[in-house]
Formats: sequence, structure tokens, C-alpha cells
Amino acid sequence: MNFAVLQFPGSNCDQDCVHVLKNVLGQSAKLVWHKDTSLGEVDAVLVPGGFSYGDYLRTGSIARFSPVMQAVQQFAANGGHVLGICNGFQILCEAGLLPGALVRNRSLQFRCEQVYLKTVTKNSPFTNQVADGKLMRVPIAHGEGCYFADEETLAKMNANGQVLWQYCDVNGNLTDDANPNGSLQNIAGVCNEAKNVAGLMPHPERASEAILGGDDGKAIFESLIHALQNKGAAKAA
Amino acid sequence: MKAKIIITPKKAVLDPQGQTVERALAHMGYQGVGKVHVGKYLEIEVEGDKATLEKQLDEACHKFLSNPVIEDYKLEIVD
Amino acid sequence: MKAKIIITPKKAVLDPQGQTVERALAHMGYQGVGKVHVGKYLEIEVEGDKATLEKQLDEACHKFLSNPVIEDYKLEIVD
Amino acid sequence: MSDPAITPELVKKHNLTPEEFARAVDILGREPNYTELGIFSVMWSEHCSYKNTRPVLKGFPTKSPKILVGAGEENAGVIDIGDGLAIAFKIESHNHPSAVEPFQGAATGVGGIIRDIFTMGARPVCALNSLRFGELKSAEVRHLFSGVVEGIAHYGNCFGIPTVGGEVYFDDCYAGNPLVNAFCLGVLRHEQIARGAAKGIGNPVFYVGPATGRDGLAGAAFASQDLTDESSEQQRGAVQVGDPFMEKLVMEAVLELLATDAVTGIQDMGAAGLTCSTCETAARAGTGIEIELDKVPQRAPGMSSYEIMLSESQERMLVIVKKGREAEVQRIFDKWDLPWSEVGAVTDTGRMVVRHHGVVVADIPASKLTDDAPLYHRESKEPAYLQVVRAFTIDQIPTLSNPTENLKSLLSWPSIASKNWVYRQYDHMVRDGSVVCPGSDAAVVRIKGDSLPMLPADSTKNNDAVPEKFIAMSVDCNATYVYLDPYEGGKIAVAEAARNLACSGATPLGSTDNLNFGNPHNPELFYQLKESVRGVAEGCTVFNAPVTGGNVSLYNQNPQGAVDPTPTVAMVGLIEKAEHITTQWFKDEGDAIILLGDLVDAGDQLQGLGGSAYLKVVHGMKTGTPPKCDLQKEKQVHEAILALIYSGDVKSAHDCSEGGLAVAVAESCISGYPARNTPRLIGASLDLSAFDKARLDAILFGEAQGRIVLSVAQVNAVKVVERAKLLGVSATIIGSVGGTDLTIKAGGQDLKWALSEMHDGWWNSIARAMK
Ligand SMILES: Nc1ncnc2c1ncn2[C@@H]1O[C@H](COP(=O)(O)OP(=O)(O)O)[C@@H](O)[C@H]1O
Ligand SMILES: [Mg+2]
Repeated sequence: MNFAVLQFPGSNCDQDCVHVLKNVLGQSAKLVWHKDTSLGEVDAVLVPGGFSYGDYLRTGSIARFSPVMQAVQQFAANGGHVLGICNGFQILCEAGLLPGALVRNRSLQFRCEQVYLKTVTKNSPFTNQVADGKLMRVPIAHGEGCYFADEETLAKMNANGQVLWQYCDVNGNLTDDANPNGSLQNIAGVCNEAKNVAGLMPHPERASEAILGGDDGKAIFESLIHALQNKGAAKAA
Repeated sequence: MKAKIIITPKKAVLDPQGQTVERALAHMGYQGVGKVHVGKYLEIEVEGDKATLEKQLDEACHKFLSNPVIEDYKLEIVD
Repeated sequence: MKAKIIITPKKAVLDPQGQTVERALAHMGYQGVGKVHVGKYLEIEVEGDKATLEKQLDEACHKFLSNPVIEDYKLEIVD
Repeated sequence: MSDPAITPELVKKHNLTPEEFARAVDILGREPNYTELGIFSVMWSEHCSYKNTRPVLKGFPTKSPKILVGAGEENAGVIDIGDGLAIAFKIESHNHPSAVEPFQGAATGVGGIIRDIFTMGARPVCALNSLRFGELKSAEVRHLFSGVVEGIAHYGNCFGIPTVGGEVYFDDCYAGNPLVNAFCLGVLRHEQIARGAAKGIGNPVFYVGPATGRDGLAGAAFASQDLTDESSEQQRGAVQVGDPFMEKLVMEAVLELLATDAVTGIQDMGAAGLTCSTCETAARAGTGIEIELDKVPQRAPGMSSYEIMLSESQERMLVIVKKGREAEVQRIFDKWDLPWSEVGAVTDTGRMVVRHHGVVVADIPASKLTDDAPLYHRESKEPAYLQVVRAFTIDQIPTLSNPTENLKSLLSWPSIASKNWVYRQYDHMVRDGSVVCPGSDAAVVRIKGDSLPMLPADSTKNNDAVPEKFIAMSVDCNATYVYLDPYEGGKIAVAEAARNLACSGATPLGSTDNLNFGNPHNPELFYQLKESVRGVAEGCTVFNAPVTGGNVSLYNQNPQGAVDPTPTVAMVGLIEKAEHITTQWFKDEGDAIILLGDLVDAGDQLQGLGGSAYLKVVHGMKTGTPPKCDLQKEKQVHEAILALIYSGDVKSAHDCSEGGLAVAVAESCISGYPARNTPRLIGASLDLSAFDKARLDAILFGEAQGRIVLSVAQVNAVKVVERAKLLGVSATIIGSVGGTDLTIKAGGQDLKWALSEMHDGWWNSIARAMK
């Protein structure tokens, strides 16, 4: 598959995404500059982590206005698959491609550590390859990852199966202690109503190789690749 | 002229900063101090027709300077 | 009563936030927009004698709510 | 506004002695004007000239066949790591700025050292930090501590560099004088080394980065003074604010630019900003340089030439470009939306000429500023307190009464306790290379293709696979030892760093040091400096870890006194194969626990308790002669652990440092940390009853050097011990891994600690103190 990994000034997980897509998963991946107005021929878009525009004002608030994001809006509207990781998640929320917003961690401190994630539904292009009942161990690294959406939105999201991942303890319980940032309902990642756009605060690209302490995060990329292959097959048929 | 913009977290949104300041003030023995809310303040030097500016900046506040999902804003243009 | 505190970076001190917002606004095509400063806004619910509160909060601003090394503050108590 | 007249008072205010001023007059053949006085003042400050320490630094070993750029040549040293690859690394202090404004002081410290690394043409890939504060019971100290950590986190996280390790100590001697030392390491190909030389007469000189403001005016001079209330007052309003986002853009642009081959020289504007970068690049190339201040981007209106030349605004670079290639340079700066300006040119006059509003405001022979700086051989005298320290005998403290409590107190003592409150605020995983994260003896980082700076688009090397490399690093200094015995303490700082590397499977490549001391005019303080540097130098020689650069920070004192002498050593090593990477926590139930080295040093009257954490925490004393460090013996231990690791038998290795054997074993039981709130606790039982020649407190908490606790599968235990003995190192099976407690049989007692209880104190005590 062909992946576009966006590159904003201040992106700093862009290379990591390219590395995992190419060297671990054998896909083709290219960086797309924020000033570009077109994505080119791609099957999916990754919006990587970092501090786009320094995350000044509000995380993701400036990046969403860059030319490339207009192309991403179009791509998503046409059903294209988009995954935002960490800062990428924040950008997609700011851009209105995903519901809700991410605010300052409850602790007021940046947090970098491994967490456990429960996959709420396998019924999405981003989760279909996660083994049943499997808790994924994936690192987080953010200062503003506390997920918020108003009650009505949350109810709708739950009803539609849009909550994809939640922070849990090692036994899969959604405890307060397991919640690293104060997110409502321990939410770590969500998707849009059409399920072609998703975002999460944890970094699956840092959990895709045994040498870095584990490869649970790979399942998320594999799910996406699987979904894209099915989509391609459906088109061909 | 100057545009002054105050951006505050919506009531439903967790405001850990406000809570921390609140606790700290109580801790330091300040009397009569209640709820604290912490927001942002922007000051923008502007020039031009006030009404136009107001309209433009209001749009900027809504679209960019604040996030309506989590924040409220108040805009004022002064000489 | 409410205490409203505005904390802004000192003029001589670099304000990377302000500069970044300034550039972004220019980029988005807003006209007549000059220098931007980004600071903090605190709203505190208070009760008691206004003069005492003023004195207390002024001290709190100086000692801990703002960082006098790089920031200025403005305190106002309103009914 | 006209410049002030040059009076003796003004000269004094600029920290220049009458002799130094006379030297400046001699160089110029006339009196300097105000701007020139400022230039001499910063260039001849200790911070830039090392005028008090150069003779001492000469003792460091600085050569090895692997060194591509050596100490003092450039902004950072460069070492070959094979396959055409190299690393650049350095440590630097930001002590004084952090004392005044902890958040920004520490943040700009990180920014400064990152710039030093990419100035060499290397891509920065990881960072470390070494921090020292007063005791956490003081609110002021907590403010400094939290501000510094937040500042480091802010800058490193936003820039996108993993902060993979460090150290933190708390001691009253640092109460008014926190030490903030930041280390950065970058990677490059041999042919990508960039130089800070203004070569090529007529070549244009570019300024890139944010506009110059009145930030940190004369910061270098400020760093070369004792801290007084007045000096922190003076600094106010001139505090440098860091912009990591800007630095990230500058770095990407600079690396892209260096790949074009349009650059002949490059230097960051660090301490003494425009002044230092212009005269140093000219002096290195033996050329001259002319700049026009009207062309320098300025943040504030009406800045004087003095202010512009001495400003320490952050994230700025000076780039010397091949004539005719300007357009390429401009294209890249514009791509990254960076402010830039062509500010001058290289000349053949050997002079640094500065113009402002059409007038020459400075005209000084460039090399005289850098090479002809004054040099002082300071007087040194053994400090009187050492007599008292040496008189301490072990019978002055009672024998152990409550070993169970004592171990718990040691584990929750902030200098020994887990530093997770610190490093969980640092992104330590960005760039997908952190193989061993904070929490083990040394950090290990994987170098891969995208760790390297870009190549020219048409380079044939673009398709070459880059072999993976593993770099280990550790930063260490037990300043209490150095205070109690500067020479031995200096050796131990190096030995501990090397030991941490060995435990993780690495052999040393080189080191960088940060000398944090008091006022050098005080002969007793100068003695500490001289003697500890002698120790560091010997250590670096023995461990084949030549010094590739470093930093000196003097005047770390206030009216209450000087800090303990703190020669921080950061050592970098290479791990040959991924299989050799070793961590400190026990792995499997049933494994045998082996001690490499002697339980107690028979030659040490104090049985390893002199200057120990035990003495401090349990008896409230900071005295006694610290343990001796036999460098040859120490080296044998490192070679032995490496040989054992290579044989594939070692499952965990952890060195004994503060708190001795009991703390080391406890840490191996409780430091595994797979995920948030999910520590991996694994018990151990030790039988030390065979050791009856030492006091129980010395057996448990003595800090004899050259010791490592390792674990191996039970079936391999005897083999491993014999192998170690063949290598000349004493080795003893002292127990086994397993259970939910730590139990120790020693001195006729059966001691027992619940793992969860030990873990709680060790893991949470800093967080609790900071609540
Ligand atoms: N300031 C810091 N920043 C990052 N990591 C730190 C810091 N201080 C300590 N650590 C990490 O905590 C662990 C224990 O540190 P320390 O007690 O100094 O180890 P040692 O005694 O083996 O040198 C190490 O992995 C170290 O890198
Ligand atoms: Mg160690």
C-alpha cells in the first residue's frame, strides 16, 4: 500500500511512522510537506505525532489550516483512510474530522510511559486485526491527551461504535488509575461516524518492534493494511 | 487599536489548572478565595475599521483562536 | 466578587507563542493585524473586604501566580 | 544615547582586571570603546576563555585512533563508530540561568547543547541531563526542581529528541546553586563533519534564526561570577526564552543546507552570541570577518551595537556560504520559513570588524580575542576540612540497630529513589531508537538510517543500507566522594560511568565532562578542581574513554558557600550486538545471583562506609574517607562482565553504587517496569553469612567500588563464577531470584523486606515530596 505521512513544521514522529511502515511492514510510504496542496496517489494518510507549529496556542490548532490539510479533508470526504497519532489525533479533532477535543493532562504534566489499551470494537479499519480480548501495551508521550466531548456526542459515539481504544489496567479494567491523562471514559482513541478516520494518543509506531520492548502496536497498522487490501479487492471485483 | 481576547474553558471541561491554583491559594492561607478558572489572554495590535475588524476577529476567534468544543471567548476592541 | 488577573509576557522577553499566532493570522489572510501577545487569564471567585483582597491577591500574583522574572500582571476586582 | 566613558569602574563591572584591560589596550594600540570593552569582557570570561582552567584541562587524555574531531577543536568532539559512521556528543551547564529562572534556564540549556551538536553536521538523536538541587523539604528547592525538569521536558519534547537518561542528586550544598548539565548526542557520516571556520575570502556570512533581542545580555560574563542577590536582580528582564519549535526548524534547515555543499563554515550563537561566533570562526580559519549590524534582524527598536553584539537570543546560527551559492541557501531558509539575513563577509585582514549605522564600532584582531586570552595558574591549597574528614573512624557510629528500616530509608531517600517523577515528564522514546529507557544502569539507543543527516539528493549513498548500531551512555558523579577526597572522587565518577556502560554490555568510546565548582580564586576550591580533574583524567585514560570536550562552570557559590565539587562525567560506549544489551532487573525465578568484586575492601578501614549514603541518611553525617578506587581492578571487573555478557549467560547486571549491595539487589528486584502502575516485582534471597570479617552495616550498605550484581540461570552459575575467576575477578554466588520478598541472611540475622513495601518508598518518594 502507499501511505502518505504528513510533515508539518514541528512534526517529530514523521520519520518513525515512515520507518515502521517501510522497514517493519514492507509498505511504501512517503513524506508529504505541509505546503503541498495534493497528496498524490495514496491509499491512506498518516498524521504523525510531534509539536506542529510548536503546539502554540492549542495543540493542532494551526496545522489544521495548512494547505495539505485541505487535501486531507477532501481525501477523507471521499472515503479515504486517515489515521492520526498523538499530535495527529489532536490535529484531526481540531479540523473537525474527528469528534471531541484533547485538553491538558489532569496531572498538568507531560507523561511518557507504557500503557495498556483495550480495543473496544474490532469492527473498524483500524482494529480488525487485533486479536480477540488482546490488551495492547503501547507507549504514550503527551501533555495534552485528556479526551473531551460533550455528553450528547459521547452517547452518539458509543452507540455508533466510534470509541476504538480505552486505557485499562493489566487485567483490562477501565480504572481511574489506568487513565494517564483524565480522558472521559478512559478514551485513548476514536473514529468518525463513517469509520474511515481515526485518531489515538498512544504511539503504535513506537510499539512495533520487539527490540523496542514489544510489537503490540503493529496490529493497528496491520488492520489498516488489511482494510485497504479488502477495499482494493472490492474495487477490482 | 488593540483587540483583547479572553478564552476560558467551558464549564463542563476539566480545568486542572484552575483546581491547582485554587488548592495552592487555600494552602498558602489566602482567605475568601473560591473557584478559580484559568484561561488564555490574547492581545492583538490591530488597525483599520473597527466594525470590519470586529467581524474578522470574531471569525478568527471562532475558527482558530478558540476551540468551541472546549472553550468560550470574549472579544473586545479598544483604542 | 471576582478577581480577574491578566498575565502577559514582559515586552523585552521573547514570546514565541505570540509570534507563531501572528504568523498564522497573517497566513490566513487577516488584514490589519499587528503584533500578538499571548498570556494567561485567571478568574477567581472571591469574598470579603475588597481592599484586603486586593492586597492579598496582589501578593499572590507577585509571589506565585505570575513569574515576575518574565511576566507582568494586571489585577482587577469587580463586583 | 551615547556610549558611556571607559572608566576603571566600568572595566571592573565588566569583570576585567586592570591587567586584562591593559592587555586589551595593548592589542588594540588604543583604548577600547564601549562595544569593544563588552566584546573583550565576554570573550575573556571564564565561560568562553577557560582562563583559569586551561592549564588543568591539559591533563585530560584527548587522543585515540577513533577520534575524528578532538577536544577544543570545534563545538563538540566526533568519534568513529565504524562503517563510516560517527557520533558527536557533549555536555554543557546552564547553572546560573537556571538559578534565576529554572524553567527557561534549563530549557535554553537543552537548546544550547542541541545546537552544538547539529553545528557539527550531526543529527541530534538523544539527550541526557545531570541535575543537582538542595533538599526537597524547602519550597524554594521544589520550585527550582520542578521548574528545571519542566523546562528540560518542554524543550526536548517539543524539539523531538528523546531524553533517555540522567541523574539527580539532592544535597544542601546546592540549595541556592542548582546544577543543570545537559548532554546531547548526534550521529553523522564521516564526510558530513561540518567546521566552524570562516574560510574563503569574500564569502558571504549569513545569519539565520529569530531576531536578536536584549536577551541574556552578557550571559557568559554572568556565568563567571558568584551568585548574589544583586546579580539575580540584574539578570531580570534579560532572561532568555527558548523556542524549541524554532530550533527544530533551524536544525532541519541547517542539515538540509549542509547536504548541498554550499557551506564552508557554520557556528551556533551560544554564549556571547554574535561576538563569539564571528571572532571564533575567523580565528579558526586565520581570516578576518566584517559584519554590519544594521542587517542583523532585531526584535526591539533602538538596540545599540553593544547590545546586539552581546545578546544571547536563542536559536540563532552563523553560516559562511560559498560565494555564488547564496540563492540555494535562501531557498532552504525560505522553505523552512526562517528569518535570515546576509550580514557580512569573510576578509583577509585577520580582524573582526563591526559596523553599525555606517560607523565602525569594533575593530579587533580576531585571533587575539580567542588565542591570546589571559591564562592563570591559580594557587591551590589542600582544604583544612580534609583533616577532619580523614580522622573519622568507623567506631564513631553505633553498629546497626534496625537494618530493615535502614534499607527502606535508603531506598526512599530522594538521591537513591527512582527518578520516574522526572523522566516520565520527558519523551524518552521519540525517534524509535530507545532500546533501554531510563531506569536501568545505562541508556541504550539504536542508530539506524533515519538517525543520520540527509545526503545530497544525487549521492549514490542514498540507497545504501545503514547498519544498525547500539550506543550506550551514562552520566555520573558522586560529589560527596569528590568533596571528601577530590582525587579518588574524580576517579570514581569515571569508574561509575564506565561500570554502568559495562553492565549494559558496552565498551567505552569516549567521554565528556562538566566541571561544576566554586570560585577558582579560593585556593582550597581550586585544589578540589585540580585534584578531581587529575582523578577524572586518570580514569578516562584507564578505561580508554578519552575526553572529547566538555564544559567548565565555576563560581557556583553564594554567600552560604560553594557547592560540593562536581565533575560530572558522561561516558558513551558501543554495544557490538543487539543480544549483548543487558538491563539491571532480575528476569526469572530460580536464577542464581552472583556478586562480581569483593564484598568488602579489605584495605579500607571504613569498610566502604566513608562518605556513604548510609552515613548520610541513617547517621546524618557527611564525612569519612570515601572508598578507594583501584582503576586496574575496576577495569578487570568491567572486562569480566563484558566477557560474561558476550558468552550469553548474563540475564541481568547492575552495578553497586550509593547504598551498596543491599540497595543494588533491592533495585534489581523492583526496577522492572513494563507499564504504568504495573511494576514487575521479583524477590530474592541472599545468604551473606559467610562474610564475617565486616560489620553488618558495612556488608549491607558499604560502597566498596568495582562491584556488580548479576543474575544467571542456575545451571550456569558455577561456570560463570569460574570464568570470572579466570579473568582475575572475585565472584561469589550470593543467592537466588524468586518469591515475593527480599531476604538476606547476614551477621547472624535473618532480614526480610516485602517487595511491595520497598517498591512503594523507592518509586513514590520524590512524587510525594513534590505534592
Ligand atoms: N534527570 C534524569 N533524566 C532522565 N533519567 C534519569 C534522570 N535521573 C535518573 N535517571 C534514570 O534513572 C536511572 C537511575 O539513575 P541513577 O540512580 O543515577 O543510576 P546509577 O546509580 O546506576 O547511575 C537511570 O536509568 C537514569 O538514567
Ligand atoms: Mg548504576
